[in-house]
This record gives sequence, C-alpha cells and structure tokens, in this order.
Amino acid sequence: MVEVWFFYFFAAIAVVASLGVILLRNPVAAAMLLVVTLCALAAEYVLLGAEFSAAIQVLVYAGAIVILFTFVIMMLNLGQEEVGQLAGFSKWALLLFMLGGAGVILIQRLSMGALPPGVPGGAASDNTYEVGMALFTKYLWPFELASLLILLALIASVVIARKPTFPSRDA
Amino acid sequence: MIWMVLLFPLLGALLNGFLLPRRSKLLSHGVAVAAVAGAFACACCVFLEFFATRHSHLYFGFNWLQAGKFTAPFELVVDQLSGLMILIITGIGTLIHIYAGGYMKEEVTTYRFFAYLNLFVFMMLLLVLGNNLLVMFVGWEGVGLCSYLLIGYWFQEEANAKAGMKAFLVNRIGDIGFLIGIFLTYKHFGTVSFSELSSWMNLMPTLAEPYPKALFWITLSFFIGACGKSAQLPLYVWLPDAMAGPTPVSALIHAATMVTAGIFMMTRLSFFFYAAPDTMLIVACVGALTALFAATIALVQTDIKKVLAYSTVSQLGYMVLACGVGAFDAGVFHLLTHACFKALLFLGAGSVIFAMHHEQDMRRMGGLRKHLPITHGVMLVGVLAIIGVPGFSGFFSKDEILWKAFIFPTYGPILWGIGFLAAGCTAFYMVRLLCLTFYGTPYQDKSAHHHHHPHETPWYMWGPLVVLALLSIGVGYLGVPDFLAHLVGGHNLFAHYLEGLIYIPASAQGAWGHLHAEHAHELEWGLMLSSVALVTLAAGTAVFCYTNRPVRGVASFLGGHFPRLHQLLLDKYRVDECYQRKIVTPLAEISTFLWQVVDVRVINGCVNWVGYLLMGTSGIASFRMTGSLHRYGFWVLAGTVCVLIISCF
Amino acid sequence: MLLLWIHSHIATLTIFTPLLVAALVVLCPSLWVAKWLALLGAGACFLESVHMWHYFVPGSGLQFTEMHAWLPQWGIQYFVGVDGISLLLIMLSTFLTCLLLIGAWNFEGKGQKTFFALLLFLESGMLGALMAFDLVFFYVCWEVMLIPMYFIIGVWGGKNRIYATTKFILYTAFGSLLMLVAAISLYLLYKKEFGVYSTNVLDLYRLSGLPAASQFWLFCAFALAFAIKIPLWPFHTWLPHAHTEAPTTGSVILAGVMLKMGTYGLLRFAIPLFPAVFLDFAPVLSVLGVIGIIYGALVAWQQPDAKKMVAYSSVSHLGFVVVGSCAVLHSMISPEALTGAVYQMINHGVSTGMLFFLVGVLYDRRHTRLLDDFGGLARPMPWFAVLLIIATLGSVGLPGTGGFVGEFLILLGTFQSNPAIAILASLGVLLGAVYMLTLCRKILFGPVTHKENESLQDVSWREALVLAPLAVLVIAMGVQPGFFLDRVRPSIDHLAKTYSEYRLERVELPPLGCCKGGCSNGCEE
Amino acid sequence: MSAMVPIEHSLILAFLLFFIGAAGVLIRRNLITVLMSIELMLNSANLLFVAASRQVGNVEGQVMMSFVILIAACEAAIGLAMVIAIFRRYGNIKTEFLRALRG
Repeated sequence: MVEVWFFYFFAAIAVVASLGVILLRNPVAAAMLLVVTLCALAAEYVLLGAEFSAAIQVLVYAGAIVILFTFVIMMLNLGQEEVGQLAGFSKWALLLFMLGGAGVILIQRLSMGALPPGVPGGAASDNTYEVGMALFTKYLWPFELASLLILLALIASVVIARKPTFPSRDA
Repeated sequence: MIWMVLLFPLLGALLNGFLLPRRSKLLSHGVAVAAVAGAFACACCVFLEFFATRHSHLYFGFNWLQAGKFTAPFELVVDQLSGLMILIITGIGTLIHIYAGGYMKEEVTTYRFFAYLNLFVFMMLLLVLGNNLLVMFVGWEGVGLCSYLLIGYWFQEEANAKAGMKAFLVNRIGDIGFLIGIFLTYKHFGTVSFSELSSWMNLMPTLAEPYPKALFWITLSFFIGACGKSAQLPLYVWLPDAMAGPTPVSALIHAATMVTAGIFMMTRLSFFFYAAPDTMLIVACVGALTALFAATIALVQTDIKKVLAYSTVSQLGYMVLACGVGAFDAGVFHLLTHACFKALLFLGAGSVIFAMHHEQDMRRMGGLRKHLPITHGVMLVGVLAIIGVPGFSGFFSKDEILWKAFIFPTYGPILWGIGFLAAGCTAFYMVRLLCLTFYGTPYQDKSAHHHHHPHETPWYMWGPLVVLALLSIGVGYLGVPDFLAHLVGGHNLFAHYLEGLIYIPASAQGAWGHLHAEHAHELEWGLMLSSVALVTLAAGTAVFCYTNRPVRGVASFLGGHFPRLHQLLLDKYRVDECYQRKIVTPLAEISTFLWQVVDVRVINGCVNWVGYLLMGTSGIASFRMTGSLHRYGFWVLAGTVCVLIISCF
Repeated sequence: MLLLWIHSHIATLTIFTPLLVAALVVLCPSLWVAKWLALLGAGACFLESVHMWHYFVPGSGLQFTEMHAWLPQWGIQYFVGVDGISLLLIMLSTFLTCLLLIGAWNFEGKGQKTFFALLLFLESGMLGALMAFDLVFFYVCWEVMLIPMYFIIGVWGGKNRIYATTKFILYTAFGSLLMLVAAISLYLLYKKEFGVYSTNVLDLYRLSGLPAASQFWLFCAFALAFAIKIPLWPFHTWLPHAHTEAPTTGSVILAGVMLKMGTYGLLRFAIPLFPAVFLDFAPVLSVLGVIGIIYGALVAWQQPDAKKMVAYSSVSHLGFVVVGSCAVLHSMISPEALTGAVYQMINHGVSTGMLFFLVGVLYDRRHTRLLDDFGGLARPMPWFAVLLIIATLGSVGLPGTGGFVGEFLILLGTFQSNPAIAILASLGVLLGAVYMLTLCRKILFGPVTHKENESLQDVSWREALVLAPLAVLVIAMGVQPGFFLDRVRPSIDHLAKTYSEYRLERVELPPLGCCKGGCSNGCEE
Repeated sequence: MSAMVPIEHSLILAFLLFFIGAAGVLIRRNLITVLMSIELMLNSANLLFVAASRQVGNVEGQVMMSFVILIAACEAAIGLAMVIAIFRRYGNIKTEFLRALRG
C-alpha cells in the first residue's frame, strides 16, 4: 500500500510542478520546476519497477536537457516581460471543455475494462539487465541508428545556431 | 555508268561545298566544270548504249523507303525520255558551267555558287532518271531547293532572299499537288513505280469506275505540281522574280532545265493524262492562256532579264499546251529546242549585262552591236530561233504545237488562235529586245561618272554561246514535221524516237483518234504560212518601232493612247499585288490573330484562368491560415479530441 | 563473362548507368573531373544502347527483358524490355544526352555540376519510361522525368522561368494524375477479370477486350495525359513558355525526347489498351492533330522570337505524329502512317533539337533571340548558315532529309484513311516552309543591320562537334531510312496488326474478355 | 512490491501531464516555454510506456522509453538551436513573429 501512496504523492508533485512550468513567468523558475517534474516522474518509474528508466530520466533529462534550456535562457538573457507573457490567443473555456470531455471519455473507457489484465510475475523489479539485453540484441539496429541520429542532431544544432553568414533581414 | 552520271555532280558539289579549300576560284570552277563534263561524257555513253537497243533499262540502287505495303526503291530508268533529258541537262549544263566561270569572276564565294550549281545538276538528273514518283519527287524538291539557294545567292540584298523564298514557296504549293497525286496514285494503283503503272495502264482495255474519276483527280493533282514548277498561270509568279539570281542560273535553271520539269513529268505520266480527257482540256487551256498572258507582259518590260523570263513563261505555256492537246512529243521537242535557244538568249543577255557592268535596263543600252559582235551574232540566232523563223529550231517545234492544237477536237481552233497571237507577241518583243540592245544609237549616260566602253567577253564565255547557237539551228532538224519531211522523203525523227515511250493507253484510244487521222496537208501548209506571215509582220513592226527611234515604240504608243492598259502591262497585271493583298496579308493577319488573341488570350487565358480560379479558391479557403502556431496547435488538439470522442461511441 | 552479364542486364544497365553517374557527379569535388565523368557516363549509356541496337533482332517482339518482383503482394514488378517502337527513341535519348553534355560544356552560370547531374538523372527517367513494361514503373519514371526538368527550367532558365516551370509541372502533373487514376482503375479491373493483381503491361493488354463503354473514361484519362505531354492542340500552351524560358539544353531535351513520351505513350498504352475507344476517338484526335499542324505553323510564322518560333513548330510537327498514329483504315491503323509517325518522332527530335542548339549558339553570342536583332549572318558565320539551312530543310521535310520520310509516310497512310485530313495536313507542309524560311531569311540573309553582328564568331569546334552529327543524321535519315526503319518495321506492323486482329475478334466474339487466348490463325490477313 | 499501482492511475497521470503540456504549448508565447511544454508531453508518453511495460510484463516499453528520451534530447538540441537562430534573426523569440505560414 505504501507504494500506492507514494505514487499519489509523486503524482501530485508532478502535476503541481508541471502547472508551474507552464504558468510561471520567470523562465528560470519554470526550468527548475521542470526538473522537479522530471524527478517526480523518475520516482514514479522506480515505483513502477523501472529503475533503468528512472536513472536515465534523471541523468539525461534533468541533468542534461534542462541544463541546456537553462543555458539558452541565460545566453539569450531574456527579461521577464519579454518571456513571460501569455499568448494573446486563449480559449481556456473551450480547452477546459475539451479536456473535461476527453477526461470523461477516458474514464468511461477505463471503467469498461478495455485494458488487458496485468501480468503478475512480469513486474520483476530488477530488470535493467533485460533492458540492456533487449537494447543490444533485438533493438541493436534501431539503437545504432539512434546514435547516428544524435550525431546528426549535434551537427545540425551547431549548424543552425551558428552565427549567420548572410546578412539578416533586419540588418 | 549511270551511277557515274549522278555521282560526278554530287561529288563536285561536296568537294566545292565542304572539302576543297575555298580561296581558289579557278579550282572551284575547274572542279565544277569537270564534274558536269564528266557527267556529260557518262551520259553520252549511257545514251548511246540505250540508243543501240532502244530498250529501257532499270537500274536498281537500294531499297530506299519501305513501310507497310508501300515500297519506293531507289531505282533509275533510262529510256527515250530520260536518256534525252540527261543529255540536255549535262550538255547544256556543261556549257553554262564553263560560261559561269567568267560571269562570276568578280565574286568572292564562287565555291558556294558552283557547289549549288553542281548540286542542282545532280538533283535534276535524279528527277529525270527516277523510276518512281518518289525518286522523282526527291529531285523535284531538290531542284527547288537549289533554285532557292541560287536565286538568293546574293543574299545581302533583301529582295534576292525574298525572291528565293517566294520561288520555294510557290513551288511548294505545286509540290503539294504532286504529293496528293502520289497519294492518290498509291491509293488506286498500289504502286508508284512508273514502269508498273505504265504496264498496268497499257494492259487495261477499258477503265471501269472508279478509275476514270480517280484519274481525273490524279492528273489534276500532278498538273498542279507541274504548274508550280513550270510556272503556269496561277503559280507563275515566282519565275520573273527568280531572275534575281546570277544570269547563268537563270539560263540553266529558270530556262533550260528545271522549269521544264513539269512538262517532263506530264510526259512521264502521259498514260494517265491520255486517260483523263477533262484534265487535258484544262491543261491545254492553261497552257495557251499562259503563253499569251506572259507574252503580253513581255511586250513592255524594260529589264532584259524580265523580258526573257516572261518569254520563258510563255514558251512553257506552249509546251503545256502541247501536252494538253496530246502532243507530248511536240512538247518535249519544244522543250529541247527551247533549252538550246533560251539558254543561248539568257547567256547572251548575261554577256550584255556583264559587258554593261550589271546594267539590266534595256533603255540604257543600244548600239552594242559594234562592241559585242559575237554576242550580237549569237543573240540574233537565238531570237530568230525563238520567234520561229523558218529553218531555225523554234520554227519546227512551235509550228508542230500549233498544228496539234488546231486539230484538237475541243476548242481546237481557239487554242490555236491564242497560241498564234502569242507567237506574234513573241516575235515583237524578242525583236524589240534585240533592237533596243544591239541596234540604234548608244545610250548617252547623262550622269557624271564616266561610262566604260563595253568589251566583248572572253573566249570561255562566248565559246559556249557559239555552241548553243549552232545547236539552236541544228536541233530543229531532228523534228521536222512529217509533212515537210516528206518533201525530202524523211519523217519526223523526233516523234519516231519517242514513239516507244509515249503511247495512248488502250482504254483511251477513242478520245485521241484525231492524232493519227490523216489530215489535209494544205491546211498544215496554210497554218504554217500564216504564222510565218504573222511573225514577219510583228518582227517588222518591232524593227520599225525601235530601230533608232526608241521613243516611238509600242510603249509610247500604248502609253499615249491607252495609258491604263500600258500601266497594267508594266505592272504585270498586278497579279503579285493581288496575291499579296488577297492571300499573304490576310494569312499574316490570321496568324497574328491566332497568336495574339486565340493563343495568348483564349487558350492560354483559359489555362491561366483555371490557375487563378484555384488561387482564388485557396485564398478563400485559407482565411484560417493566420500563421499563428497557437491557433494551428489548438485546432490540431481540438481535432484529436474530437476524433477521440467520436471513436468512443 | 562480364560481357555476358552486361548483355543479360543491358536494359537495366542502360537505365541506371546515368543515375549512378549522376550521383557520382554530384559527389565529385572537382568540376573538371565531374564534367568528364558525366560525359563518360553518357557515352557509356550511349554505347549500351548501341549494343541493344546491334543485338536487336527485328521481328521477335520484346527483347532484353528483365523482370523482378518489386512489390509482389500487389503484383507490381520491375519489368523492362525493348521493342522496335522504343528502340529508336532510346537511341535518340542516349545520343542527344551525349551531345547535350558537350553542348553545355562551357556553361555560363552557377551549378554546372548539378546541371550535368540533373541531365543524367533526366536521361535515366526517360530511358526508364521508354523501357518500362510495368505500368507502375512506367508511371514512376514518367513523373521522375519532371523533377530534373523542373529544376533545369526553374534554376537555369530565362527571366520568366518560375512561371514557365510551374506551368509546365502543374499542367503535366494534372494529366498524369488522371492517368494514375485510370491506371489504378485498370489494375482493379484486371483483378476483377482475371483474379490476380498485375501491372504488367503485357498482362494488361488482355483487357483490351473490355466493352467500349467501360474503357471510355480510362482512355480519356490516358489520352489526356499524353495529349498534354505531346502537346496536342489545345493543350499546348505550356510548351512555348517552357521552351522559351528553358536553357538551350533544356529546350533540346524537351523537344528532342520528352515530347515524344506523349506520342510514345499513345502508341504503347492508349492505343493497345483501349482499341475500341481509340477507334471512336481516332477521328477526333486526327482533327486535333491537323488543327495543331496548321495552327502551330501559322502562329509560329509571326513570332518575333526565334526560340518561340521553333517551339510552335514543335506543335505543328507533333501534330503530324498524332495524325499518323490515328490513321485508321478499315478498323486498322495504317502501317505506313504508323511507321511515319514513329520516324517523325525521331526526326523531329533531331531536326528541332538541332534548331534549338543553333538558336542557342546565337543566344550565347548576342544574348538575344529576337529575329529583328539578326540578319545577314550568312556572311560573318558561313558554317552556321550551312547548319541552319540543313536543320531548316530537315524541319520543312525536304526530300533527302528525315523529315520528308516521316511526313510523307504519315500523309500517305492518312490519305488512304481520310483524304481530307491528309490534304489539310499537307497544307502544314507548305506553311512549315513559310515560317522556317522566314526564320532563315531573317537570321541569315539580307544586309547586316546590326554592327555587333559583323564580328560574330562562327560555330566553334565544340559547337560543331554537337551540330555536325545532327546535321549528318538529318540527311542520313532521309537518304537511308531503311537503316533506321528495318529494325522497327516488324514491331510497327505488329502493332497495326494486333489492333486489326482485335477488331476482327470483337465482331465475332461476345464482348467481354474475348482476347484472352490471343488470336487464332484465321484472323490473319 | 505486493500491491501494484493500477495502470489506470498511471494513465490518468499521463493524461493530465499531457494536457498540461499541450496547454503550455498553446498558451505561451515564449518559444523556450513551448519547448519545455513539449518535453512535458513527451514525458507523459514515457510514463505510459513504462506503465505498460510493467503491465504487460516485458521490458520493451522501457526500451521505447529510452528511445523517446533520445529523441527528446535531439529535439531539444535542435529546437534550442533554432530558438537561438530565431533570436538572432528577429531579436526576440515570441511566436507571433513566426508567421511565414500565413496563407
């Protein structure tokens, strides 16, 4: 039962923090709250018996990606007024209506028992080994391709972010 | 041997056109003359070989064109007609080539001239030697091409280029007639080979439908072709303009050989023409009218070459008239004599022009007899030959034609009358030409610059003229009409020679019985004497009008009493202007209309309109395309949710 | 061993050599090497096609075939082969591409490497479309051809190039999309009729027995696609723009080969697949063809721009091809006219290609194509004049040039089936002379009116290397048509004959699925 | 490990996170916040993968999750690079300025 309560606890943290991400005007604060969300999710992964996922969640997401965001925010040195404004377009009512409608449907679907039953023995908690095996045997090709993709992304980001050699339109 | 006849001129053309160095005029002239002379030698051999047996020979070259059931081999035939023609072409061609070397002395690009000229000889030989309509057509259009190139030889003058183009295009109208004739022939007979067609027609005792009607259309189509090439009435307009070319070209192409291709072709297809009497009547009428029509124009022209050009049209009219009345042999005989004396006249005129430094207006000549004695002599022979003075070649051939026209059952005397009048005109304008040029007082140049004394041309220019003059007298005796020949116990050698070739198909014998019927010789004598009388009268009038008294000529007479008629004749009946106004200009307007309005506005407009319509529609449909990512994202999400909701029910 | 392997894969090799070389050309760092590589590739491709020409056995149908499953579950194959109708066009494409590369050797402007690669890519597309005997592969190649052409016109074209290329692409794609719909429908019909999926053209020919009503729309879609490509009047308006704006090379390849794809498609697909509707439509197509002949000639006459004039002359000349393909006599296409049509395709490619080259020669020197800017060029440029006159003669169909053979046979065959059409079409022969000679006269003859023209360079060696073979070809095709036609004739006769056999059978048998078993001997003659 | 969290609960959490992320994408004008919201949406997908992996009893969900993280990293890198490029070009990173798609 403890796990269930922990689950709800971290879920609440994730929801509140993520709301903060989208609502706070200060981008640095938003980024920090994103870290909180991600860590809360990592905790959820542990609770779901996916230690490996939890680890890379913290390492890659919280450790790398968010840092990247923070760097960019700092590098561009954006003021709050510039950054934090809400979009002129907002249809909160409609959006909430949709959200509500979708939630209702979702719950209806869940109550219909459409999901497959859980596999009791499948929840072995120490499955990092199996993840590794799967990654390097069955998913070897996608894995290698993914590494290529990373490389491309690296080059692409360098190319894109490089100082333009052409005169900009405003100049 | 026959292949050598063709090969020589072709080789000459290629050498001069592409291979030889272009600097040396002597070299290009030498090569060109050698090529034609070689061809002439070979042609003599071929002819003698043929003459020994009098059997026509077929020479198969290669399978040229084959598609479906249609075949057109590259096949040559040597028979009475083509044997004669190759002699004329290469013989007169050689003389003219020799002459041209002198005439074109001042030119820079003589290699071009001689290449074209040799190519022309090649094409003309192809025309006469081909054993099927298609090979003939190759030559037919080939000579047209050479004529185009040679008329436009001095291409820096816009007018010359235009004249060349006009010649090509008017010829092309005729060529379309020729083509349609080929199509019809193939449709009805399944072959285009002369020998096969001839034997088919020969063996058919009677012609059932649809052949008579088909033959009418076939012959009419071919006649349109002949009209184009032989400058007959509606299509003659190119020939006078063609005088823009160098004079040797006018002599060779526009007098002696190419323009007679129509007569040659009709003679080749005489078996068709005999079987289509309706066409024959049209042919005869067109020929007679052309003869008179052109002769009247020639009466008042002042350009020496223009006079000769209209005279050529007129003489061609005689030949066509001969074909039309069924006297193909007389037509071909006139072709032969005309080739000699008209080439002579043109070359003589060329010598005059050469001596006068490219002056062609006869009003600025006169009294040249002293300066150009040889030219005067040969020109005199030529004029006597063309006007039909007894003893000269034109007399025999023209008289034969007039006689045959007279005995033609339909409108025979009328046709004769027209031809008779034309003969009178011919005598008048030719003597006028002679008087204005050689007699009377020399023209006093009132302008400041000094006028050089004209000099007699060098030997290699007058030499060919003398040969041609001898021929103009001599060849006439080959075709002395029967009634005259009987006086010395002979017969018409020329008609006899052609007998094997020109025959009336069995199915058409009835219509042409008069050709073999016996006629009273008195009538023949009468006609002959009357034309001699007319010629004498006309020539005398001309001498009277023009010697020493150029102002009192027919021009001033007509100009004084009938100014409008005179102007009409001077303007050549304004046919060119009429064509320009009624055909060319409207066509150009239609063309511009089609381009500017139909193509750009209507058709392209429709296409673009579809594009604009789509763009407009998309403009309406894209009003939600604000470019705002938020809105796009919102609608994507909303759509997704909607799909989800719908999928739940 | 290698030779044997080459021989057995010659069709595939011919199609893909240029593509491969195109890739290498793009990657090649040195322009000089890239140019020679491109030329060598095109040369190799030409040699391969010569190989096919040499080993082609007349009269034994489809040859050099190669068939592989491509998408087997859908019955789609990679199936290529060569028969008489495509053989000459293949030769023409490979030959012209070689010449084009030489012609564009000292190309002014950027991106020559890309340009060469695109040309080779285009060659691959054309060869693929010519050799494809699978409808899907054909369609792929058909559309692939558009891509390089789009860039060739759009990047290296004249002032108005974007409009021209967009129009070209949209117009052509519009037609070919309709064709795609028809092809899919044909595919489904085949499944319905025979129970299996197939896009093999030879299989699909068995559908020719379907009743006319069900073929009607299919034929219309196919014919429209081809008519736009040909271009048949009144679908021609993309052509003048595309030609005028395209660089010389683009115009040559467009006129030389791409337009023939339309008529080729007509002969390969529209006619044998839907003989019944074709019979009903043949008069309509011939009338459109004749209108195109006369209209194209008249419009060409008044053009002030030399290139536009030649472009409109293409409308006129391809009208002849359409008329020749549609000369139906006694429910049979006249083999004479069909031969003429095939020959005219080649001849038009050669003579019009040459004309475009020549206009390009002038444009390179003067950067104008307006006829009024020239005149009297025969004096400063005598060899140019010779070549232009030869090209003109080929174009007006003077006997002794290839144009005559093509036009003559077309008119001869058409005359047997419909004299009125043939007579009107022969007016096109006359009008052709009118505008071509006008072109010649305005460029070559008369006095030199512009000072710049006095000192124009005559044809250079490189240009002569391109033009002389074409000039020789123009004349050789007229003097020795047998050399070109002997290999082609059996295929053409076969096409004409199968068509007539089909017609005979259709009368005797119930309408549906009657052509399953091929023809019995009784049908012959 | 005795009592499993029902997968429905994970689903609801993922649903909430996804919509919060989506809302972020829609309502913020700042490109960086938009990118962070996208990360939220990706994370909700990850959560689903992991939960499903546990439910079904094999590790493929986790494998997928690691791929998704990888994609997310790429996306973030390129996205942020574009943000920088956009900033250089327009001088700010407000989304209203990116209207090239306007029809």
